[in-house]
Amino acid sequence: MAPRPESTRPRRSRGRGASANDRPPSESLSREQLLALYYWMRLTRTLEERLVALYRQTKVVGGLFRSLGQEADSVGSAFALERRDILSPLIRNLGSMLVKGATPLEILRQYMAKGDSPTRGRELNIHFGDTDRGFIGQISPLGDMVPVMAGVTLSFRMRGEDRVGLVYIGDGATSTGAFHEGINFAAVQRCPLVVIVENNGYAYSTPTSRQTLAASFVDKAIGYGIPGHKADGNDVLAVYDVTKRAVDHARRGKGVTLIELMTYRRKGHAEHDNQSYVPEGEIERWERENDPLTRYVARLTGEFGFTASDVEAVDERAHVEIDAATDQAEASPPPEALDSLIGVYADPPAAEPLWFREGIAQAVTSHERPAGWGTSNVE
Amino acid sequence: MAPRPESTRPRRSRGRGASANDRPPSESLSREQLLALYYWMRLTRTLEERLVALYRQTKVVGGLFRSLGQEADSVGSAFALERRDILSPLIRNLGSMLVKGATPLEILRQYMAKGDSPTRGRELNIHFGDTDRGFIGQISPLGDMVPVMAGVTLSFRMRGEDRVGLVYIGDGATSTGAFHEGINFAAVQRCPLVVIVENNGYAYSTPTSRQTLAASFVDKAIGYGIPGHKADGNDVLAVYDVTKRAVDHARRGKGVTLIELMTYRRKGHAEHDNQSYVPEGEIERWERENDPLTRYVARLTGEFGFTASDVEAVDERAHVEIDAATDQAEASPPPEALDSLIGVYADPPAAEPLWFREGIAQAVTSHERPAGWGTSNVE
Amino acid sequence: MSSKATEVPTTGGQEITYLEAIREALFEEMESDENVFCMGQDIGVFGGAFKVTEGLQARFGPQRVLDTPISEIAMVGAAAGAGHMGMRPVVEMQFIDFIANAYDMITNYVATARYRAFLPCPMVIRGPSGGYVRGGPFHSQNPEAGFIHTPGIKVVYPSTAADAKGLLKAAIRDDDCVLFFEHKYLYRRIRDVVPAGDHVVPIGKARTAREGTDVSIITYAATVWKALDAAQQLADEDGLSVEVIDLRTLSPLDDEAILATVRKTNRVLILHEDTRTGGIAGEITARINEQAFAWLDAPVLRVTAHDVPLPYAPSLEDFVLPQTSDIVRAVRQLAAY
Amino acid sequence: MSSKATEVPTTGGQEITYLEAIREALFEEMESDENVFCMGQDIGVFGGAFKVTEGLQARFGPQRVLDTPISEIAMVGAAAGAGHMGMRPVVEMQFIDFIANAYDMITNYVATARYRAFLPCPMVIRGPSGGYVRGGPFHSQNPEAGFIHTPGIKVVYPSTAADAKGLLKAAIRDDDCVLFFEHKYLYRRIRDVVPAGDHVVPIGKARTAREGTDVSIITYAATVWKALDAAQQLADEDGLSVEVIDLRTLSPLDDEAILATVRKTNRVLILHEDTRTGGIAGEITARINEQAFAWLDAPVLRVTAHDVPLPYAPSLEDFVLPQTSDIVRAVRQLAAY
Ligand SMILES: Cc1ncc(C[n+]2csc(CCOP(=O)(O)OP(=O)(O)O)c2C)c(N)n1
Ligand SMILES: Cc1ncc(C[n+]2csc(CCOP(=O)(O)OP(=O)(O)O)c2C)c(N)n1
Ligand SMILES: [Mg+2]
Ligand SMILES: [Mg+2]
Repeated sequence: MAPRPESTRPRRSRGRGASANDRPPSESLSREQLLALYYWMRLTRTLEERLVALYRQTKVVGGLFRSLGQEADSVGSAFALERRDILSPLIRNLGSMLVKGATPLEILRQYMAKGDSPTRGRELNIHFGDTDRGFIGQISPLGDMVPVMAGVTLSFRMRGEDRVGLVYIGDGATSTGAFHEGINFAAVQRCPLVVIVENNGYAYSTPTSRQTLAASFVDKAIGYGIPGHKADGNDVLAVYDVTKRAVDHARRGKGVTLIELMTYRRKGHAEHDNQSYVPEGEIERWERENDPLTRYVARLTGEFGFTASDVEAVDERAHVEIDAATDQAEASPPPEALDSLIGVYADPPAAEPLWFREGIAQAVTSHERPAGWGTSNVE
Repeated sequence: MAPRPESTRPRRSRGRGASANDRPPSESLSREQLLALYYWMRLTRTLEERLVALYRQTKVVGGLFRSLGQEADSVGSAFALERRDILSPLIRNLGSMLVKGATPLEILRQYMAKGDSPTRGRELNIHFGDTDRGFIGQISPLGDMVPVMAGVTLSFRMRGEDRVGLVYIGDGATSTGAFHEGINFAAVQRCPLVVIVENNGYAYSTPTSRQTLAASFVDKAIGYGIPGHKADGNDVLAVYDVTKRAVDHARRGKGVTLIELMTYRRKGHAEHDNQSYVPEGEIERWERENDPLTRYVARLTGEFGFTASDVEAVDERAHVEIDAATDQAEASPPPEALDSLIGVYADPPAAEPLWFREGIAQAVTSHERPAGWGTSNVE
Repeated sequence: MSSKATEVPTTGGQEITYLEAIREALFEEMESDENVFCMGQDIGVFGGAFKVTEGLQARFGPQRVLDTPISEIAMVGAAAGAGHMGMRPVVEMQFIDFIANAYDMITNYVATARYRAFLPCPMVIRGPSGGYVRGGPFHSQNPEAGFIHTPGIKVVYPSTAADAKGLLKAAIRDDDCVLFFEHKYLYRRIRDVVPAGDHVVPIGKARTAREGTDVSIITYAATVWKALDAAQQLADEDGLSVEVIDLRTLSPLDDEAILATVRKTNRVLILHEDTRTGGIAGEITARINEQAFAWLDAPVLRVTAHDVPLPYAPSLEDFVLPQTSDIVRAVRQLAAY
Repeated sequence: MSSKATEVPTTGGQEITYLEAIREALFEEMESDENVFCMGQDIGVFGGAFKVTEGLQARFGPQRVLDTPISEIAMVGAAAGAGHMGMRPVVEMQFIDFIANAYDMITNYVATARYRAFLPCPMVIRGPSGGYVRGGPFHSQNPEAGFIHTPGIKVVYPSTAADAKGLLKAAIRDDDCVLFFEHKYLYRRIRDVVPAGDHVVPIGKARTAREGTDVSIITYAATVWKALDAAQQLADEDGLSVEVIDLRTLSPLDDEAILATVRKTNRVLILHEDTRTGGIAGEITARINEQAFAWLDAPVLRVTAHDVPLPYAPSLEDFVLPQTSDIVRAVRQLAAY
């Protein structure tokens, strides 16, 4: 496991003239941490590539959602949190979850709807969480996690805990009432919350120009009376810097910050989407000129003095880990049918099987199964 | 009936140097129109005073909501519309409705839940509308009229009609998801809509400082990519000017404008509210220094050269009209019980009385009535 | 404000109103568990639109009695988030009608949190409900049917002061989300003796409001009182012995109590103030059919509101809502079947 | 995209899928009435998440096939406003589950507009509904129970291609708001012959999907097909004659058709995919009790989903949802009663 932010060791001594506040926080990252950022991005990409292979083998149940080209946004922002902090990821924040301690094995089991997956087969893809490790799983209705994270961080404030929350929102999801109510509530209650708008150009097929007339999502900050910052979402260190400052701001009791990260969704909304609505050459240009991994590797091997083989070692490590996790996940069993009745309430602890299921075993083994998936684009 | 904007006759010739766009639209108002503005404000206030009297006589069913001190905001803004335009009033926009053609008689019958009231006793107070005269009644859930008016004005745009919509929203109601979704939708669809935030300092007992951290509601405009303007809501001509410009902008196909009108709610949320939460002296200061009628009378008799008896004639006329309307409204019958079953759907046109009501007449005449109102603060 | 306001005394053994009972429950639970806090519109200094929370902020401070923006989605979502972290929020809807704005957050987020994510939502959403008060279509609603349909949510609707206190305390201590509907017609009209001490009424248990042997009326909330009036009239005028069951909890339903009264009287009237189609009476009828069909000597009948939005004028509201005379007529029909 | 996309041909007399039938209805109504327009997320160039609206924007332009922000409240509210002005908007929910976000706007604004303000809302809200597709808790819902409870709203849920087309055309022409639920499991699995010409199926009329004399199954949407499978199995294995009623419209319910089948078979099973408690089966049971109790030779029974959020893994989803084997077992029980 790569070092986490807790084990910060300053990479270089402070510049004499600049005050601590002016200098980008990333300048204090250790060499291990610099490499860790790359590791998490690579692990994200390798894991998603493996998921594509499994999807093609029809081993994934339901849709597959990629964050290709957005890995820096997830990884850089989550890396700015302490372990005790809590984030709420979206469908393209696989990288954030890995940084926060989710394992590839969990992700693989989730996508394959296994009985020992984190939700025991109850929920889709990366919809899961663990408050101990500090992430709370999203639900599909967009925007809802903003009010929820307002409440999570309200509890931090009420209890005087030194903890911060981070919630992501897509460019598209900023149009929901839940986003608006949640960020306004958090702002006026001075909750220690960072809200990151991930502007990846599209909401499904809808370009941002049909989502809002605002020139920038960061322009929404002033309407909530909070600071707003915009950053290059494909520069992992820029993401880390802007997030870290907002996290520190929240931790100092200064309340909510809105961050807009500029990035690009290089894959379709989900794997089935052929992106026919994307102007020609747009995807290729982003791939060629603005891949977050390529860009970061250049800095690692350039200004930070890592060697190509340092980088390759990380790639190799990611591959080995994903291979091992895949083998383990594939061997996992499906959930037991009766588990479906457990835990809707704390009390009663389980629902009763309905009367027409008296011969339960038989009902389950002889049930019909759909001939194929009715939809390939569930999200 | 006082002259409406349609009958505009320029009050003075255009200043030589200034272009038409720079000069406040109010400079083009005729003397009749200048006096009409006062008439509508006075009519509003006199009607509300009459309602207070009726409320004390327990002739009003339910709560009573005042716009005392906010009359300029309603009247000045509604006056900027043409007859074919549509506005959606809130509980404190009695003045807007009067300008748009609602009559005191209708208002009185509504408040007394009469059978010949505009809603035949189905809805409360000023919750009614008439698309022919160009106003649509609100419902209680705050914020909902913003999406509705987005749709009304979307239809204007789709059909190429030369019509504009105006919707009000309270400082408090800006916190609703419906407001956010509606204004964003209207903005991005370039609907010919003017959105007026009436900042009267309070939402029920909640001061704006606990509603939002924003310094100004007009700061929300940039987040929707639309122009925003702030004006003195207690200066009826300033209100007219800022609204007229936004209306013209919308009529030219330029889309949505957000306007913030600064005003003050001098009465409680409803008549029962004792305003215990208001800092001492605040109400009195506004009454003394910033009453919209007093201020306007000073301008009428000052720079506009009307006489005190011109003004008194308007006051007298308002009184006479309200007296007549009151007599008529008090004589109105309550609704017929069976009317309650008519018109939920176009088809079927009426619901059947339930079987246990076979002896309908008897059921209705022998029904129990509550000993008193369970709540005095319904809204 | 009354001088009582800042004290919020706990009575016990005394006669208090339904509204005071609710306030006492809030007060006692906030006293005994620092994780309990309240949020809502105007609940702080102002004490809420109906003054239910009057005095609470003075006692517990603005951190624990929190005035929110007009944001029902955010209030419910924030309560869920705080609940995940171990708090026990109590959210006030200024009128329960506005719970509709949070329907997604309640049914999709809150109701599923434990099941899909093993996250607790120990929270209460409470507010003034119901009609008979000339509130019109948006200040008179009974939203229970929209929620008993949602697994993961509990629904409670008391009719007496004692139950209001005891059920609210149980709701606050429950580890799941409880919708607590308060009938505003009863707020100041009903007063009864609330047992002293830590009076908790278990969720999921109905109450026999009046014993009887000829016909059963199953109901809850304000219409319990109408059923009792009708039962008395039927006893006086017809010599009929009518049993009145006050459900108290609507989700989960107390099947045992329902079946017991069916087996006892063999004739059942279900009474609710909510509109007819899709109201909870249908669900109860189905359960009786499935589990006690052989005990029925007559069809299960319903007395409910008419299927229209609730109008405002007294003559209209009275016609639309169920009245005692309707209950009398329906029971007579059942008894004669 | 298929070449068909930009044409949206109207067939008639041919076998087409349930999904194509919906697209045809939209196409034909937009052709014949310029006030009809569509709005929704990604319905334009992309043709919608399920491609229901594919080709419509190419045919009618972006003014009449409008991509909206992710704003269900605004979509529904704007449709109501446009409806007041004489337009006939058709709103697509990307998945019907997100209709929960517009619950206030639908139940409070739209449903009451005609009654309280004499304002028409001639609009349709449509979207992919239902389970059996491994969609998990937020892409599989059947939200009908939350809306049949609301006076002022109509609810339609077809099971065949012919009905999908005919009912959608009726819904678009209706002068009130119609919720049009499309079962996504049926989109591409069901194909049947749709009558040529202007095929309109009246709202409020059920359909006898299979005639029978021993037991009635009352159902709708995807479970119609399971009921038909079960009926065949029961005929083959038990010699039972099972009648299957496809409700088609859930609000208003076709009481006549329901009572007719009760009087015919005297034994009724109500089947729905929705969760059990508070589902529409309760309402139907109550109506049968009230209007045809004397005709019942057995209790009205229900086969439904279990009362849990719908889980995602195949083994869990299959257990929670009703299956043909459940129906067979329940009908046998009824027949033997
Ligand atoms: C309330 C709601 N409406 C619609 C959807 C369907 N939906 C799922 S993802 C999506 C697009 C989201 O776009 P964005 O917020 O920009 O996130 P991105 O996928 O680009 O990361 C839509 C419309 C939803 N999940 N929730
Ligand atoms: C969605 C919703 N929540 C709560 C209420 C209860 N309520 C009615 S008026 C009001 C205050 C409104 O304040 P504001 O918007 O500032 O308008 P003002 O009364 O000051 O004109 C509240 C909270 C409501 N009507 N709708
Ligand atoms: Mg996006
Ligand atoms: Mg205000």
